Amino acid sequence: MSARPTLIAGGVLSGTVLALAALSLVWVPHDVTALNIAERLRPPGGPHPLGTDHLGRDMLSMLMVGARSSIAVALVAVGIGMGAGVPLGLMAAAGRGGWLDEIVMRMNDLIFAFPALVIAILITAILGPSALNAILAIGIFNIPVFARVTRGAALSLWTLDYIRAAELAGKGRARISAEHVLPNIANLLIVQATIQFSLGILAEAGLSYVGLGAQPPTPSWGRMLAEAQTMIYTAPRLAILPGLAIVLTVLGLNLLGDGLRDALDPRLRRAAR
Amino acid sequence: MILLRDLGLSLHGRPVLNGVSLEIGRGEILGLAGESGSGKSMTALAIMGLLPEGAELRGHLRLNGLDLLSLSDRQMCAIRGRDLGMIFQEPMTALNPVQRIGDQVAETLIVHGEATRAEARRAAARLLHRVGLPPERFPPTRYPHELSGGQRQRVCIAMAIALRPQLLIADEPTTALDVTTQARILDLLKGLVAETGMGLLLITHDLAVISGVADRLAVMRRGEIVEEGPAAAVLAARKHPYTRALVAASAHRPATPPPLPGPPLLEVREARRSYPAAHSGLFRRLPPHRAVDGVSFGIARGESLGLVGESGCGKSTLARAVLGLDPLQGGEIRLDGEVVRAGAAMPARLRRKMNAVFQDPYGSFNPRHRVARLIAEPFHLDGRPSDADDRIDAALEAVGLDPKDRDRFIHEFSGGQRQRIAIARALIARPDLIVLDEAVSALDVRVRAQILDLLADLRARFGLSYLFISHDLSVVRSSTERVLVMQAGRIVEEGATEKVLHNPAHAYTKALLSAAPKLKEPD
Amino acid sequence: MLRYALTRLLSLSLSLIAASIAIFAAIEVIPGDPAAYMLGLNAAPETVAALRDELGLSGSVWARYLDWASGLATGDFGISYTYRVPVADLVAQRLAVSLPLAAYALALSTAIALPVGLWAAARRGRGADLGIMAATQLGIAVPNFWFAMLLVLVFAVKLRWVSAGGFPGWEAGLGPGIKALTLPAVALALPQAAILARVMRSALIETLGQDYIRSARAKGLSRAQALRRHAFRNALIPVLTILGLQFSFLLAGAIIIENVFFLPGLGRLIFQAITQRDLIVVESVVMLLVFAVILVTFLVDLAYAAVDPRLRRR
Amino acid sequence: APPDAITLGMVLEPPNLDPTSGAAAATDEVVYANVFEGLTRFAPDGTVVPGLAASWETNETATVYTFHLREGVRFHDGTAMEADDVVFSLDRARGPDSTNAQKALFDGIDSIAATDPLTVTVTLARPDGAFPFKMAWGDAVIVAPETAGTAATAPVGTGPFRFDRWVHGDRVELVRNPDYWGPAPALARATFKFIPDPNAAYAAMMAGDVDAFPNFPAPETLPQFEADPRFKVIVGTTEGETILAINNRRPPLDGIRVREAIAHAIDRQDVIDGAMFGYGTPIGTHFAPHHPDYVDLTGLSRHDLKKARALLAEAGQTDLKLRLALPPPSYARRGGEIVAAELRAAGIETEITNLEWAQWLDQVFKRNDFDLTIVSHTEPMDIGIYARPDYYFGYGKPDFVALMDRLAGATAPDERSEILKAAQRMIAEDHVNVYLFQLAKTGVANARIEGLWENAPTQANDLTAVRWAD
Ligand SMILES: Nc1ncnc2c1ncn2[C@@H]1O[C@H](COP(=O)(O)OP(=O)(O)OP(=O)(O)O)[C@@H](O)[C@H]1O
Ligand SMILES: Nc1ncnc2c1ncn2[C@@H]1O[C@H](COP(=O)(O)OP(=O)(O)OP(=O)(O)O)[C@@H](O)[C@H]1O
Ligand SMILES: [Mg+2]
Ligand SMILES: [Mg+2]
Repeated sequence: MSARPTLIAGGVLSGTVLALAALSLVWVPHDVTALNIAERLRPPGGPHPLGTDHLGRDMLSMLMVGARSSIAVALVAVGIGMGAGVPLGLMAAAGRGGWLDEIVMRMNDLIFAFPALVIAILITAILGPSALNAILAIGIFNIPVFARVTRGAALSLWTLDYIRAAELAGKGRARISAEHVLPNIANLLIVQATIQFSLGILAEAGLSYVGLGAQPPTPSWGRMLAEAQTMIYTAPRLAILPGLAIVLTVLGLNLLGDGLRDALDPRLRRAAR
Repeated sequence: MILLRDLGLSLHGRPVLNGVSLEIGRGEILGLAGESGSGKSMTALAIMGLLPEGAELRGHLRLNGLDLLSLSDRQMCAIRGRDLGMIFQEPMTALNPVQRIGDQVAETLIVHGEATRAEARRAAARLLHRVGLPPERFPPTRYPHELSGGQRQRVCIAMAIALRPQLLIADEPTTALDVTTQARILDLLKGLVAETGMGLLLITHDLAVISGVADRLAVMRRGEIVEEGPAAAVLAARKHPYTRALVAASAHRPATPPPLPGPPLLEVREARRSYPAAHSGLFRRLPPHRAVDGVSFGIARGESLGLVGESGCGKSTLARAVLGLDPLQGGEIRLDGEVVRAGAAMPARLRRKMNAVFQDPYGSFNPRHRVARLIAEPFHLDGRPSDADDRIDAALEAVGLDPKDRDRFIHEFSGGQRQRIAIARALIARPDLIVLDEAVSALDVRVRAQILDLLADLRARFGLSYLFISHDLSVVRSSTERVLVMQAGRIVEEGATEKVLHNPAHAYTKALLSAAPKLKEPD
Repeated sequence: MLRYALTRLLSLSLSLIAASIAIFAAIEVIPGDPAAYMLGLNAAPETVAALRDELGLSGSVWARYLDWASGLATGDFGISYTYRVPVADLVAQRLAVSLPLAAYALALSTAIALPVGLWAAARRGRGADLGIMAATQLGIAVPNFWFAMLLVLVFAVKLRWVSAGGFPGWEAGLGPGIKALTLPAVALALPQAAILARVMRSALIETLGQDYIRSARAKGLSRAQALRRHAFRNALIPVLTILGLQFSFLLAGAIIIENVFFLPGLGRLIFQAITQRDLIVVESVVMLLVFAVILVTFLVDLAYAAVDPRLRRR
Repeated sequence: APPDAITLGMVLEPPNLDPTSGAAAATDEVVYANVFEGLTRFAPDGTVVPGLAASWETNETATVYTFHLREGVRFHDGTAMEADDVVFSLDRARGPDSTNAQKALFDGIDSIAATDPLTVTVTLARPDGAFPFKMAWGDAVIVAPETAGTAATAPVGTGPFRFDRWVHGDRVELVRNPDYWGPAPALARATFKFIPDPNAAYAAMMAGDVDAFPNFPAPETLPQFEADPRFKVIVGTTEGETILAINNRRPPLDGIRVREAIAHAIDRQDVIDGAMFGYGTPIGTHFAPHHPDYVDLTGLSRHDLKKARALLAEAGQTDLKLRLALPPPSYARRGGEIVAAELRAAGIETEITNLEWAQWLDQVFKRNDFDLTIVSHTEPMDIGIYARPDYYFGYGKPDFVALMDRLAGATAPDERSEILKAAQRMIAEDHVNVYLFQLAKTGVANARIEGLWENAPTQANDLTAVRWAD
């Protein structure tokens, strides 16, 4: 399969969403914190290209600002996962077969063993619901994912002769991990990051849906969806628009990940030429 | 019987074969030689109709007059395995790891509807016996991973000959195997041809192998057949300059400077290392596997010491211990009088005195770094010297590369050039000892000759010492003064290379020597 | 092997102990009190204290932990604070829904994904493959609660083929039980099937590039035969890994789907127990889930060995 | 023949089925008047009528009540219900180990005596004209000593329905009690099905899985049901005063001007329209509008942004920042968003925190760590909470306490009415809390079902009169 169309479609989709989210930092059509009950449930048109919601807020603005929280949550969660998971994975691979490896991997298994949503609910019960806690909950579950991917890829690199050469040059494990291992698994990690990013957006939606994510008045796609679900019969637009936003963004990120994987995989690259 | 006429092939638009014409008769063995990448495997795959995606094939290809190129895939399926059999280059991966060997052999019979399942099983057992895997010792219920490389190659042969094909193609059937196993496989193939009268296309880049087996020889270069004729005649006459170059390269002997006087540089005493054994059965645990078992030897300054032995005898394990990469479990290694210990315990002073060149010229470089950075890696220990750049240029020149190459990436070099860069890296911090672990095995004959020359030259100029590990006796003969013969973790014979290789004392050395194919020198 | 089994068992029980401490500690720091929750806005503090005593909530942390942990070890899960029935009974009731649901969804997703993955791999790069891959991308991108709502709307509200949710209980018969679980299982299975089909396809494509496939072709097998007889089994390892993860997810992660279909499943039990601060239920159920996941991982390991003889020794 | 079984939808599952322990409204919604009965009971219109006591009388000062029990009443286990059981039940509820959530109902009791098997005499410490009203609560039902301990899981009462079984997390089933003392109910079997998700509730109604949903959780979908001839929508009143509670202890909220400013900043109708889709009655004080003694005081806190700003400026609170804690119900979550936006318009910034009930109880109710919160007080006639200085919003003004003391002793209807009106006025003028609206009871039912309560004087689904029309 040629990598190009996937990459372009994915890039355009996720780029648009990112751009809209970025734009919302400086400008939105209407203030999303100002309610206007009299203007509620207006159909699309006029000053509101996508209409208004049940509290009279502009849907387009809500979606733009909502993108921001969805993206922020997913992004920071991926950041946490990578920030902790990658070093752990590198360490485990560097000490392969040793006690460190064993401890890191068992801890990973343990995190994996906890049902993610339950832990998210528990964290929320302890710390109260907020976007920050959603980030924490999603982030924690990204750690073992990145640790595993990193360790797996790093282990195969550790068998290569250039690592031997670096050892012969007197370099320590940490240095070798940073200098030789990490750059060579970066592709894989980038691809994994796009996947986790899209999963993060879905997870944020799920958490917000059960009331654990971003808190009002900050709009978030998941919460918009949750609040609109019972209005799907009277004003289906309210539930369909945020749902569509989630689907398109996740789709875009997945396509981007797929495209990147193909574009970055030397075997596939050669075949495509 | 099989006839190739003006066969042309391009892969994704890039020409790979160009006007290849060949012919093989019944009971005939045709050797196809040529350096790496010359198109030998593609010729074989073209005959089988198993070319990779993006291939475009032109010309004529006939089996007993039947035009193979006009057949549909379904029709080809009926011919493959029945009339055409093939053994692939890499025995370690050619078998399905999750299927029993007996079933894999039997499948050939079942697919072609030649036997019921039960009959096929019995036939498979007979076939395996025939290729030297008697059911008492190697039951057909084994899985591939329970066999050695040579044994797997035999399974592949059994698979390929199950229906007595008219033509058997063997693509480098022995490159991955050590000399003794190689000899057994070649004998087996020769026997089969004599017995069944099939034709055999034997592909290899090793002229010595061909000279011992093939009736006729075709030499291939850049997708073209440059010379063809009776094997002995072609090798003797060497009409085409390329053939001449190939033969010369495989018999190449660099000049060897004498070692320097003085105390030994490296001393190894009673070195021992074992690996924990696999579990066998439910509760029993086998005794640990002794990979290196009480090895002692020394290397003088300026000396090149060979280490030979078949695959798995412990050579690499020993090399890693010498380099201080893996710990020993017993004995001692001293370099310049100081004890070598693995891990961080090794002082920088000592670490600097050694370096190594490994087998795989691609895998030994980080693909993301430029040559200058790759070569400069050993500077890590003492910090980068002020004249680092000059020294990088000098090292590149020393191995016959252009200093301008310093900004290129490793994938932009050929295998031989890469191996030179590896040597440059090993040299740059001016070590006293370089360990060469199968440093030339992956290279084709011509490049190999260049590298051997370079190593000899560097030794003469800088007074380096080498520990030269190889399972290729001809290489060891041409570039070492002294040689150690290793078998199952022990040194069984030691002495001057000429003496040991001409007049072996130990039975194992004798077996190794007699198994090694030799290319006869023309008078 | 015995030693291997023993060390494995030891690490397993250490994991469980670590998990039990983690859970207990987490629950200790949750603000909120089951007694206060149960007694509501008008209760006097003494009444709350009386209920706390009655529920056994006033002992020291350690005493309560040991009490609970030793109970778990002997199979005694304690008594629910709010429901006042043994936790084991509650869990058994819920498992009777969650376990069949997870198995049903898993079976559905496997039954869809494996053939689809196989089909797409065999037509790699062609239109059918591209179409299937696009569909799987979409399947992954659609949030499953959204999809579930849609299913209810179409099949329960509009067509009225099935009820909108709820579970009649197995005593109502196998047929009605399965019928009630069908929509939820479909809602759970489709996204999983999309993931699984992708994994299956890429694993197959990976194995199709292996040398032994070429060997098989050299024997005279057609492309399809080689795919079925040689590639399929070799591609199963990554598929098994994903299946293992999915089962664990389905068992506890179906909360949202259980909500949409108001099924009395394990996920909702935990959710409700957390809101009502029925902490002993939370603790015990989470422990049970951790145990189940560890068990599934172990079973998946066994399955690996069944598929791949190279993994049998060790 | 018309069907004789019904399935009712409920949002919350009761934690247990013992109404004498625990405050869960869901418990009463299943068992009140169906399984358990008290001496008196609430009629659908909220008046107190005879229950297990066929009649009662009181002395002049309203300190001694004599209840005459009905004859031939049996518990579901077959044992007779007699005066001893009443004594046991009331003593149990007020005892030191009692876990009764409304223990205050029994505070005034001095002693209880079984005069004969069918007569019970209750002596009160203080005069209390409202004692029969208190005995009508679900928390005051009569249980038998042998079965009281297991009421949580296997309730045994005297009502027209017997407990059949409980599939935890899913439903509770009741069956007709053939030995009921009163008129036999039309229904042979009733199932209470628990559906927390509003969307699922809608689907279940539409798909016919549920016959009635007396407290339907998604008011936004009611027009759909109204338009559909298969259904009828029942809109009634509840005892739920929904308020924006203010922490009167905490500066600057202890100042009446700031509270008044907050009150003027809020547009009740916006909250009702936005959060409840128009269902709900605006209130200006803590009192149910359908009560005859209700005084409409909404004028005291009319929506007036200018006034709100002026009051804030006067109080020197021009950049006030407050926290708004919201429990889970949608009136609070949706209403909270609107309240926050309206306060912002008046120059008060609010930070919303969503809390679970358990957290709300701990943080807001117990530790009083809050500025503002939205909650509905669903107990009937609960203005008395303003007399408790330790109550979470912390009012307890001495004048008000005195008023309530007078009320307790008053038996004359006129006097009671006058006191209640004064109390309403006092808390409204002090702007103790912002009184938003009276929660409506919005129910949906199959159009052929008759006899469901329209209003909710207490939280109950009384099934005695429910029947399918032919
Ligand atoms: N799958 C492929 N796609 C594109 N080019 C290929 C592919 N396989 C081989 N080639 C190219 O075809 C040419 C001939 O390759 P071939 O495998 O026939 O060489 P060979 O003579 O067998 O070499 P060796 O001795 O290394 O096996 C080489 O230049 C190689 O790079
Ligand atoms: N990490 C390891 N664990 C267990 N056994 C090992 C390990 N590494 C090597 N061995 C075993 O030790 C023996 C010696 O291995 P070594 O790599 O030294 O062989 P070698 O002589 O270099 O062979 P080759 O020529 O194939 O490279 C072999 O039997 C091998 O299977
Ligand atoms: Mg080849
Ligand atoms: Mg080796």
